[in-house]
Amino acid sequence: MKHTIRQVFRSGKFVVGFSIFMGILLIVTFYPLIIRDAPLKIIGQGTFFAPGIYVNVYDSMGSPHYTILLDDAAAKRIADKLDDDDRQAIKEWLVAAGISEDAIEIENTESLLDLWVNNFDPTTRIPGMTNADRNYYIRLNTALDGLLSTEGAIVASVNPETGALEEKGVIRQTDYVNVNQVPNVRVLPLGTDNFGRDVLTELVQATAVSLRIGIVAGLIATFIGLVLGLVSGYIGGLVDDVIMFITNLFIVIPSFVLLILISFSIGQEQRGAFTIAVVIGFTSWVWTARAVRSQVISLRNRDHVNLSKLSGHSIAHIIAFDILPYIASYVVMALILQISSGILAEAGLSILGLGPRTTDVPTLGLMMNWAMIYQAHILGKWWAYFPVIIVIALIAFSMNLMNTGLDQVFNPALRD
Amino acid sequence: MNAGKKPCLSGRGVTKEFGFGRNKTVAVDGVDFDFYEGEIISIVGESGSGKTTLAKMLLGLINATEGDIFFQGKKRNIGSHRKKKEYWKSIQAIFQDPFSSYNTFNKIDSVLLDCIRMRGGGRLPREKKIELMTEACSFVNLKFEELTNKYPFELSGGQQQRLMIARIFLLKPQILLADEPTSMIDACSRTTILDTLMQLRDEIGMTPIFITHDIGLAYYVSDTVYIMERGKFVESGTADQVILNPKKPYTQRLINDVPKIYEEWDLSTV
Amino acid sequence: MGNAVLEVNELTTKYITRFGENIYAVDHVSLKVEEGKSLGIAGESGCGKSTLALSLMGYYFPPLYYTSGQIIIDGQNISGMDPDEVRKAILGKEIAYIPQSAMNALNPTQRIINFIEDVIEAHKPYATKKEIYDQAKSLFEVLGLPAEVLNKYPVELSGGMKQRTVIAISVILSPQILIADEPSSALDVTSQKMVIKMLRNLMDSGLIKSMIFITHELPLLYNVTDDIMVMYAGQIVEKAGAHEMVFTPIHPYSQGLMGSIMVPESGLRDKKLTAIPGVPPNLKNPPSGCRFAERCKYVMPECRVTSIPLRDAGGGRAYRCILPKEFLMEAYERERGER
Amino acid sequence: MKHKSSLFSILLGLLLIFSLSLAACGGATPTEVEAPAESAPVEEATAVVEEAAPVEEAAPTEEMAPTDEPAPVEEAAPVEEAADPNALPRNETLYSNGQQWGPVVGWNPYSSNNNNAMAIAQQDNARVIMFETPYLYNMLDGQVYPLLADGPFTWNDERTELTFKIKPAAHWSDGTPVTAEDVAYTWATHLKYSTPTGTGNVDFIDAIEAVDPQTVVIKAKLDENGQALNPLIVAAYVSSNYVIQKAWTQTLEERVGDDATAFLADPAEDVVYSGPYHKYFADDSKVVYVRDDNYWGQDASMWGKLPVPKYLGHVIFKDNAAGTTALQAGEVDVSQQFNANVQDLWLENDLPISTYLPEAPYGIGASLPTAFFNLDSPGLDQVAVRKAIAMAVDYPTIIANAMTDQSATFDQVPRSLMNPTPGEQAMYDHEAVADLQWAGNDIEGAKALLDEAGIVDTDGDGWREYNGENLSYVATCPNGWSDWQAAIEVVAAAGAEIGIDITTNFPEWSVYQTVVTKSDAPLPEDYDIFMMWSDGAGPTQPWGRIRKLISSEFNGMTSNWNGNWGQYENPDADAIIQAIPAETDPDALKAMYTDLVKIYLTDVPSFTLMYRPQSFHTVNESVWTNFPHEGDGTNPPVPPLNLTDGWSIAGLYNLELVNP
Repeated sequence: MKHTIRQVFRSGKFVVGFSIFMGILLIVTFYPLIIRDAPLKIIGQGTFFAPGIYVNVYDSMGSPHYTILLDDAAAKRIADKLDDDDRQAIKEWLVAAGISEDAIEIENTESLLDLWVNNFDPTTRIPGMTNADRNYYIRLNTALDGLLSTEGAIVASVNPETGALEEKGVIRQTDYVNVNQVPNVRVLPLGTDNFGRDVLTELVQATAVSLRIGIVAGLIATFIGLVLGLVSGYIGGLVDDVIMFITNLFIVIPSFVLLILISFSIGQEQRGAFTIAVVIGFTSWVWTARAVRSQVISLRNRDHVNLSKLSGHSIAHIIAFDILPYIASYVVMALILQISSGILAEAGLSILGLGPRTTDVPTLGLMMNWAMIYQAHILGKWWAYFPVIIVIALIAFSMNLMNTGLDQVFNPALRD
Repeated sequence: MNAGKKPCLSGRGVTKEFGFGRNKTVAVDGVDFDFYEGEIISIVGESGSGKTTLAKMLLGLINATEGDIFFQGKKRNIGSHRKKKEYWKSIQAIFQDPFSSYNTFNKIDSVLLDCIRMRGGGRLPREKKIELMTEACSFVNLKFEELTNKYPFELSGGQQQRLMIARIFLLKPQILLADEPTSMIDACSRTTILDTLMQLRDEIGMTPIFITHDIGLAYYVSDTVYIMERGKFVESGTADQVILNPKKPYTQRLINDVPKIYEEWDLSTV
Repeated sequence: MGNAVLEVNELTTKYITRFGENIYAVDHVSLKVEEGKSLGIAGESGCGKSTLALSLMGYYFPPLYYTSGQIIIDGQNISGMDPDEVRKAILGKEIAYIPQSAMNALNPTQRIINFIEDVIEAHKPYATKKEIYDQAKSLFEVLGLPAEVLNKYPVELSGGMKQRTVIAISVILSPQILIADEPSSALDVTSQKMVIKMLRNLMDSGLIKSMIFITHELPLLYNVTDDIMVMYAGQIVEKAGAHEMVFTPIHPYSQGLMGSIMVPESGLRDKKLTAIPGVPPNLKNPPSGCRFAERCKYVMPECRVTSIPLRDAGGGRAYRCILPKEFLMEAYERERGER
Repeated sequence: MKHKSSLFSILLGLLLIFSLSLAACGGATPTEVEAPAESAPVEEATAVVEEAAPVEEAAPTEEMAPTDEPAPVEEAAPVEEAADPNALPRNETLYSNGQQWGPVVGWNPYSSNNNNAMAIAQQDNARVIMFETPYLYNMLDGQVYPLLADGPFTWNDERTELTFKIKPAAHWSDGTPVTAEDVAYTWATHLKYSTPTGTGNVDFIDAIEAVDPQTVVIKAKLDENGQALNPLIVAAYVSSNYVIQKAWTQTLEERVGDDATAFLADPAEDVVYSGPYHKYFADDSKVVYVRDDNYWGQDASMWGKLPVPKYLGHVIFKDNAAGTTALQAGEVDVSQQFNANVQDLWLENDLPISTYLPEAPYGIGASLPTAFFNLDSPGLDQVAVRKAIAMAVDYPTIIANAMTDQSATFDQVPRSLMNPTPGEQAMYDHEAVADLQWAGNDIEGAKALLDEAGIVDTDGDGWREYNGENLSYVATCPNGWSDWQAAIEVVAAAGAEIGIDITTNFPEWSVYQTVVTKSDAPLPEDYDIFMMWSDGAGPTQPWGRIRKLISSEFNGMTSNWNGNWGQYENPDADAIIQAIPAETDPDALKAMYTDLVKIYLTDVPSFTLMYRPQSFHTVNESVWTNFPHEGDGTNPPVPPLNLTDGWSIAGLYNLELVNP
């Protein structure tokens, strides 16, 4: 046993796969201990906030202000509001409004803005201008308002007695706050999803749930497959015929179709993550059963089994000690494959909307499902679905690496 | 020649069929035989002749489709697991491929301890068991101290096959079925195995039955030779009779096709 | 002395394992095969017979590496040649090789004639299908194989027929020398005999000039080859004419081998079989002295220290032992004695 | 989402039909119905000039020579152009999506099983590209405008008979004039074959008669006092139901031999229509309509010109995502589906895409998706519990996350029974109910309310008890209706904040609908709080919507597709609802509606979670422009309804090419 384990860990592929898998497991275990937020808590009002560091604006005003004089601050401010396309658009509008093209200096921000402020009128109807363009110019006009002003912004609050605004302070353009001094800063490394939840926290729990689903499904499928395969293969005869008949029935009906039918008929109310895992397990044992059976059939005529019989051992003893150890490595590999295919099956089901009950627990598939419903993939909100794909791929990849690694160890024909 | 001796294993019309209907094949086709105590018997046949199937029936690993097998004059009864266990105290086997004959997950000690248990020595003190195992190993020229805690696959083929004989030494059966015991063994070790087997025979007085395709070996070791073709015994008799003066065309051809060294090998008869 | 078709001088090749250990599976082997002669190589499994066969072709692929020595075929030294070059210029044309599992290596989806087309087209690109078929048919006739085999698939042939077909395909380009590695061990006795007959036929008809036959079945070797070499642990321990080797082996190892021959002939039952205890040494770490020392019943202290050269025994014979041949031969005679 | 949209539209139709069939009685004249025939004078002037242009473009190759005279060209029997429906000239085609989700079954305007959402939809905003109604409803100002009718309709003094005339210019596609007899025969046929239109109106309309070829009289059913049972529904008939040709109807009857089933199942490939477009091509990927250049509406008495696009293409997509992608690519001009985060299309993707309003909520809300309370659930029979839950819910999050801001907030449009259109908002007194309003997310207020009512947590487990039992509810909505699911999650989250345990449950729609619409028994477990819809905009609104939200008349129905699914009962509300249709005095009406809003905000039988547009309206202006948008200068304003429904069809006459 020790020897086998040592051999297994000598396989590079296995070690890489195992490290990835253990890495995922570690993150899944320790992340919730460090970040103690409820993964399904809606924290964002609005959908798909981009990844980043969110600094509370109110608190930043209350934090100590520091004056930092940076030459390019104003330039950056202007560039952010007025890029080259905007300048070109302003020129087009001005030309259409009858300003001579020569008078427009597109690079000279001051003169350009001057012309714009003096001439722009949102009610002007320019032939051929679409509503979308008109809305754009209005937005641009709003954004440009006071762009070149060097005055600070005034912070005021309402006097409860007079109802008038009273100046509380001025935020100058050179004012900075230290993020560390702002009491409310929220880091959203992967932004938020359509519900306004922190994607990273959700992803970690979803991974944990999906792994649990995969492991439960894999254990069930492997256990059923192993028992049926052993019984069918070793006892043979009528028992074999009956079991193989059932197995063949399951093969003819593609398991995913079966899975869909069962999940659909269970109904949303009963579909917890565990139920889904059980359903996946009960529909995916077929190949394990067949493979185990054929292995057992070839084993049961082996001389060591005959010798064991001649030594007076019982059937149970022979199955347990002379057959099972020989297929154990195979069963372990099958288990690994079943776990990863269980995770994929859950994802597939959830994407079809047949996964676990929607918002009890997050799963990788459900995250994909919601991202798709809210069209994250079309709107380019990559953080809502891409990390999920990566995690699914990593799990499947690590499982497969472990599997091929084991295969190399247990199957001498593949050793190099 | 066999007068006065009693048969330890006999068969009447022993038949084994596999499959049903069109797929039916007859592996062993109604053979009759009497294997006498103390003799060395060889069953010679080419691959597919049914000799291994017959061996398995003799061992009770598979049941005959038809016919009866008599053990020590009585019809053999191995209906229950207990009866089988009893039967296997009297008849044991050595298989062709030593590399697949052992459970690779069991240590050599456990292989030998199984035999001691089989002989009712399960409750012996540990020292006694070790003594028995050491004795068995030294009989086949192995050192138990070196083997203990090792796995069979760590031994060479010849050593594994000798360990198999050590097993027989411990079990002391009346009959030993040796199914191609040397075909996977190097030429040099082959002699050792045969010698050890013969020595064991003298020691415990068992009846060896060789199942082999090697006519040379059969001729060399056995008293009585059975030639098997397509599930039937086509010729039997003493080794000299059958091999030096074959009567049946099949036997003649078989012997003719084996390369010779003392005489000219007639290649024209193919 | 005839023309040497193949001459091998001090050839050494090695395997490099995954852990970087060198295994010298062929250690300073010299041999010579003359035109019209066949050489047999005998030995237990693991003694380097098959590696020698591979090494003789000059066709090296990891983990097998060429180390030193010469292989001269038809006057051309092919040792150390690029494997690609060897495949194009040597294999099939100069040397034909039939590996142990050759008959099971046939692609089951191709007809026999397709294999022959492949072989011929590689060397004669302009041959038409008809020409190839005719050539193949005449060859098959010479070798006593039915021509209809050409249009069959491998699965339609029996084991013996398949093996004979493989041999026929491999000699279609009339190679100088045929190396057959256990060509008949997986067959029943009758098919085995047919394969042997065919090999003899090949030699007799001059289709091949010479042959190296590798097997552990000594009676076969005795019936096929002119000379026999016994290999032990990567080295040649004895060379002799076939008859001499079988009946009067000199080296203790050869004696062990020959003494264990079992044939259904009256001559046998009187003889005692000889046995050699123990196992061959591990070549990762071979003994510094005589490699057979551990198993030898005549072993002396110096055997374990100095390496033993191959000694000439006269009459074309040579053996690797420090004891005199007379002593060894007499001891063998006595040992076999009466049963 | 797709699932939802299609079901939504089908069910909305069903709902309407049932509501019409069960409308309460009433009397007297409803709100005065103006019918301003004057379209904007500016447009009239340009109409003549523009007229010729589309005709020329329509047939650039095959027409003889472009002529400046508009009418005669059409008469010269338009050669059926064999334009490939898969390669229509792009700048003559207006593409839309989001109405049709599967292949068209038929073209029979009597049938409700055509699956022909682009051509046949008789409802509050009837779809009028192929078949036409006498009047067009405009959801923006709540008025109806004549189409086939000539001038406004008139009531007699008793409000029992409604009279209108047919425009002399109106003619069918076969050239015969549209007559009053067609209107009368259409109604007779609806009755004869018990179509949904027939069964829905038979309780309120006594007869429709042709006084002369131009004049139609609709006689209302009367109650025992000789008053019309419900003048509102009678008046709504003229803007929600098509006029179908008598001659063709008779042809069809002959063909099917008076068999009612066959009559309604006939695909009517030969149907005669009066509208500006007719079928051109239909398969499972798209439906295309081609303009009838003989359309009567180019007469100066109606539009004075033809609608601008020669082809109307409606692309059938697999799901919303496919539709959004096509919209982004400019393959669709008008998208009538929910596009999450629609503002990203122009803010981030810089696409020439716009909505009716430039900023959130981007469109005009018309219906009120509502969470109903099961008033039989222990604890939910207490107003304090209901109101506390409604107060605690974080509506801004629902609107921001579930609707991606495509709904007005309750700060912008305070909670009432009205939809956010200005017409409806003006119908109740905002000040009078201001004290009853709640803004949501008021955790402290909700807690105080419960504490005051004595519903507190006595055993310290964190959940409040009522009658010794924890307040524990299940909030339910159909699975796959993503915005509702997201909303109901927020409702559940609010419960935990105020010590009420609310979990969510999402059954399949098939299960959900049978449970919710069964109003003759108490609702089962797991349906303590559940979501359903309300009516949108239409000529009977807001009365019809209010009735369906709170009237007890639906309680006890085995299959209730109308509303009040929580089975609320309030005699005061019932009385006001019954009185409104007969009321004509605007001040009295306003007082009545204000009372209803008061009752609603006091009793909280249900609470609206968001506003939802009648239909989503997102346009890509890469080919066409001048779509309806806020402040587009149209008078009356053109509503954002895909340019096919009710008055929004006026938008088709205003379209311009971006690159002519």
